[in-house]
Amino acid sequence: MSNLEDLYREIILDHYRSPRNRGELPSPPAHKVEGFNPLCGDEVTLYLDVHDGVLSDIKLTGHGCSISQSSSSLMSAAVKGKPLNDVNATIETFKQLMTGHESALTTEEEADEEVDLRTLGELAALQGVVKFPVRIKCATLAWNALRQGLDEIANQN
Amino acid sequence: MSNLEDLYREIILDHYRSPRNRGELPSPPAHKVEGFNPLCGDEVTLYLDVHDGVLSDIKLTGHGCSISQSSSSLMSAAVKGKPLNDVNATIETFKQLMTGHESALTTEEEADEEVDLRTLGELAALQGVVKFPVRIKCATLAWNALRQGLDEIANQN
Amino acid sequence: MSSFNVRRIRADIPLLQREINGRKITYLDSGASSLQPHAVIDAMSRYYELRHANVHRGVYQTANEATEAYEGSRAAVALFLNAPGGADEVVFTKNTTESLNLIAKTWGADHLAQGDVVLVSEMEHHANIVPWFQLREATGVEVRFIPVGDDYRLDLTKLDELLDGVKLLSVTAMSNVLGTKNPIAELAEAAHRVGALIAVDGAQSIVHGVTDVQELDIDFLAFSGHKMLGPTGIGVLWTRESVLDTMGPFMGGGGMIADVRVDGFTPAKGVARFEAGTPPIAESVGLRAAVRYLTGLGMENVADHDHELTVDALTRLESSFDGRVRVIGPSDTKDRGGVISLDVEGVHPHDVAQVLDQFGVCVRPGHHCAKPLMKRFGLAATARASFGPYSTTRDTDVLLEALTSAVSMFG
Amino acid sequence: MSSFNVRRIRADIPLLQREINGRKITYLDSGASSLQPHAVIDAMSRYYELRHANVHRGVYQTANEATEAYEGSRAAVALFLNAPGGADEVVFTKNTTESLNLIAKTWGADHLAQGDVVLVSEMEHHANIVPWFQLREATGVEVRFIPVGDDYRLDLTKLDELLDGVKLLSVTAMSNVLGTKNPIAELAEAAHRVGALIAVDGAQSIVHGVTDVQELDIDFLAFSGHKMLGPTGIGVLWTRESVLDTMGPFMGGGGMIADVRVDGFTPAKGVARFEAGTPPIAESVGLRAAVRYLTGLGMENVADHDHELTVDALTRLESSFDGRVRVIGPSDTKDRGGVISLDVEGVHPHDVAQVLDQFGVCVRPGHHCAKPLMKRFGLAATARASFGPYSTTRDTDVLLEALTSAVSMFG
Ligand SMILES: Cc1ncc(COP(=O)(O)O)c(C=O)c1O
Ligand SMILES: Cc1ncc(COP(=O)(O)O)c(C=O)c1O
Repeated sequence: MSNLEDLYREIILDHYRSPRNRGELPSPPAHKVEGFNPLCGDEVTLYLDVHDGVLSDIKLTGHGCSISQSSSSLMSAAVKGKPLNDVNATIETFKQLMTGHESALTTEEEADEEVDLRTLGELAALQGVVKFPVRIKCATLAWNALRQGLDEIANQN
Repeated sequence: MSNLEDLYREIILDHYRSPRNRGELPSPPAHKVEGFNPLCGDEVTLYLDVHDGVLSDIKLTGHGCSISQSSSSLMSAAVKGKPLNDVNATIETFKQLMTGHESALTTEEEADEEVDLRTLGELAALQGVVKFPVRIKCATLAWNALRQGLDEIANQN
Repeated sequence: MSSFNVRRIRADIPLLQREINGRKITYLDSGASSLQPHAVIDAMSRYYELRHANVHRGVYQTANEATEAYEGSRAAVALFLNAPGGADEVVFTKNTTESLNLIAKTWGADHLAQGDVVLVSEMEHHANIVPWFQLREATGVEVRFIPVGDDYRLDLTKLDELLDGVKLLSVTAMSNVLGTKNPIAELAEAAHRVGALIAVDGAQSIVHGVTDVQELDIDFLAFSGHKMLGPTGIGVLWTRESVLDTMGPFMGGGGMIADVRVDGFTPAKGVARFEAGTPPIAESVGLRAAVRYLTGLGMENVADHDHELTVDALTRLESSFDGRVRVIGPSDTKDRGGVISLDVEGVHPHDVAQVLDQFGVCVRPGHHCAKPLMKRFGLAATARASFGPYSTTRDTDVLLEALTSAVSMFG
Repeated sequence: MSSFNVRRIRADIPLLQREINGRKITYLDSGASSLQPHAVIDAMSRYYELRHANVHRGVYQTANEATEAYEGSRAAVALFLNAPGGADEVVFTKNTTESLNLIAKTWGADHLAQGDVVLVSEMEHHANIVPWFQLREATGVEVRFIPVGDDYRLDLTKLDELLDGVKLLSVTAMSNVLGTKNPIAELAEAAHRVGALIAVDGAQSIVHGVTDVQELDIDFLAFSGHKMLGPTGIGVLWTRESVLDTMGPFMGGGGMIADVRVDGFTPAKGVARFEAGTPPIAESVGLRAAVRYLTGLGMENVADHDHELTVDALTRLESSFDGRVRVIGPSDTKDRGGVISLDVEGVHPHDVAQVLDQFGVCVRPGHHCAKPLMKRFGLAATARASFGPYSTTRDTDVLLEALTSAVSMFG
């Protein structure tokens, strides 16, 4: 049962049961962006406040499995109040953590790139997801929405 | 090579090389009917003269393999000048000869019904075709056209 | 149940011998796709090894054998369905979905126009909804839904009203989410009374009981090989011959034509008209082997077995978990098949399925391609366990054990 | 030709061990369908035995494995074609015919209107003619034909005129009747010059040489598994991603939607949009094994081998039979593949094939689903011999021996 415990680490169950930064922000001024996984119906809505190059506030609503919900909660905790550069770096690092497997689908031979887990903090708890390929989409749902939201904000300016 | 000689009996090759009743009849009054095998492109056109319940004349044109061409030639020789009752009986007997195999496709268990070959005369030479299922369509092409033509004539009256 | 012996069936299915996470597999996802017995797998291998060739246009021996194999499969399917017109009514497609699309895109496009109504139900699989929506976009037909009641069955109280203007009733014989079996013969009669035709989605029902198209008096039946112990890559559309003759061609290409000239083409007659290109030949051989296998078991026996498993599982699910595990489907087991959708309080279906996997239990989480139905019951997803002819109460034992673990893990 | 060893290839193909009418089979019908090596057959059996499940929506282990197998096949095909966008450009269909219909019925229906021209050639298979005729009926597009010259090659002298108004050029890379290989890269350039897209029917070419969609600079490519040592029941449509994104959905059903409500649906993004229902999963595994097998042989080696066989056969056919056996196809062996259509004086192709069968020789008589081409040359049918990677000059020996018998029998 070790794989399963690796997936459902205590920290993940904790974020699932008590999600952080849950709620809405008035929009506008906050930027609202939605993520949706058609295969399983998981949904997440993000509200992003960006001021002076800083993601000053983030709130989210949505429903879905423990992985998608805890990942969005963990994400919000990791990026809230951070400069956009750091946020972008975190998104990239997280995606790299998750794509070890996805790219294996494309070219079997390609070696997994190593991700420096120390930079991830609590997010590293999601590492176990990589062993469950179908759940990667759950874990990345909120992150893709965040990426999209930040891009939309950048394009507005 | 016995199967092949069974298929290409001398009488068949003879009718292929020297087809009987080849040509056209003025239509009207003759009834014209076409047969076509889309799978192999074989074609036959029949011209039928029916008077007082007798198939008084038949002519045919067309092109195709030795089986379809000899079968139409043999058919014309067998039915020309015959009362329609006899013609119908010959069509039925011939079809029975040919369907031994076709019906096996539908219900594997069904036993072949025996056909009295003596009533067929020269037509019995086509018996070897049954062992070559794909060629049955060649052999029956002209016969189906004849059946259709006689039905059309009957419906006109 | 003389010929029905689950132990023997299980021994026939190689995948059931597999271990997952250290436990023998507990396969409860037959609603998504069934497992295949050796007889089916080996029939296809033997076909490739001994007699593969393209069909219909060859005269050499293996081409004949391949053609006979393919057409023989058609005849076997016709017999299995008791098709009145025999093999001439059986069209091979890729899957149920293509079969239903074929109805919409040929018969539907030819016979329906703005103002005509296609009546489906709220419990349909997307395969029996989206093609009609596409037809609506193309022609302006109305797509109307028979509601599903709180008892998880079709609400037919207003059927007469619902049938007003209907030209086609297209409905599933058994829900892939609820397990509900619909009264097809009764619906066929009602449809015919107003001059409508009836199409039946038999994807689930085909392997859960006897399907006799004459007894049901239906006009179309769609199903897939892979849900009835057969292979992927093949489906069936059965159509009453008198209806089939009124349908225009579907895909264009080889095999479906009588003639092609530079200025146009003439479609072929009969089922060939709907089978453009090289058909699923090996798959038809596998499907025939599956039909033979199921016929050997006896579809009445298969249905009885399914019923016993369902009654047992529903009873045990109800008496366990203190109400934390809710069954989304009829509790009345009459006209109800072995598809059991679960809603576990506080545990998302994906997580249920994930925990169950650790016990080697295969169930499917999701909307099961029935989003309108999900919405009707305010659910985003369920975790669905579904039985096949090879399932046993032992499978239910493991399911319950694993569910207990899931409930406590997220408790 | 280090890795190319015909003896070894032949040993891999179970059907080549078969006897027909007392003689080892001489399979010369690869143009209709190829034979499968053990590696392909066994890959599918192993799939069913070990990891079959429905794809995409499961979380349990075998569902993951099946999904990875299916998506892995997509990636393998993309690599085989050197697809610039990788697996996201590979749609699995039922066969070449469905792939070409998909282009016509989605891209064609969305982008073409009355007055637009689809340019095909006179040597096309019906699969690349009828879908365009169907589109013509639906939208009024013009279907124009590139003529074929007396040298059995496309007559491109008036290409500029022919391209006037053309929005899509859809052409075969290799004729299944003549063996002619068309200058696809040149045609692609010409099409793009006038702002048209180019679709390529690769049904024959895919197994006769290297196919690099980037080097050819084409927009669509269609082919079938069963003609490239793979299984029946699967085909491929490769489409440039930027084009694919502009194409509406095809069949409606599960898997191809993002959302379904009672009032409408939203199609999914990417290749999923074109794959409604349960896809050919086992078949994709077989196709991947075929791709791996062919890659192991090296497609350049396969092409060289085919060329040698063709040169040898054409030379020997010409010097035998005193002109009674005519080859319908280019005598110039540059850009010419191993498909050899024969017209035997005084002997109908059906009879030729029948006599050859007695020698265990498998050739195909008929119009080969290319009636406009047949008409162009005033023929109703030919007897066609076609090579595969496993063919040898010994096959040609037996072909000539059997032809001699046919000629004398009807002489
Ligand atoms: C050139 C060409 N195009 C298309 C096809 C159709 O392929 P399929 O029957 O696999 O759809 C064939 C095969 O006969 C072919 O040779
Ligand atoms: C009721 C029902 N209809 C249609 C389908 C679609 O079947 P397929 O995916 O084989 O086309 C399914 C299978 O998921 C089903 O359960």
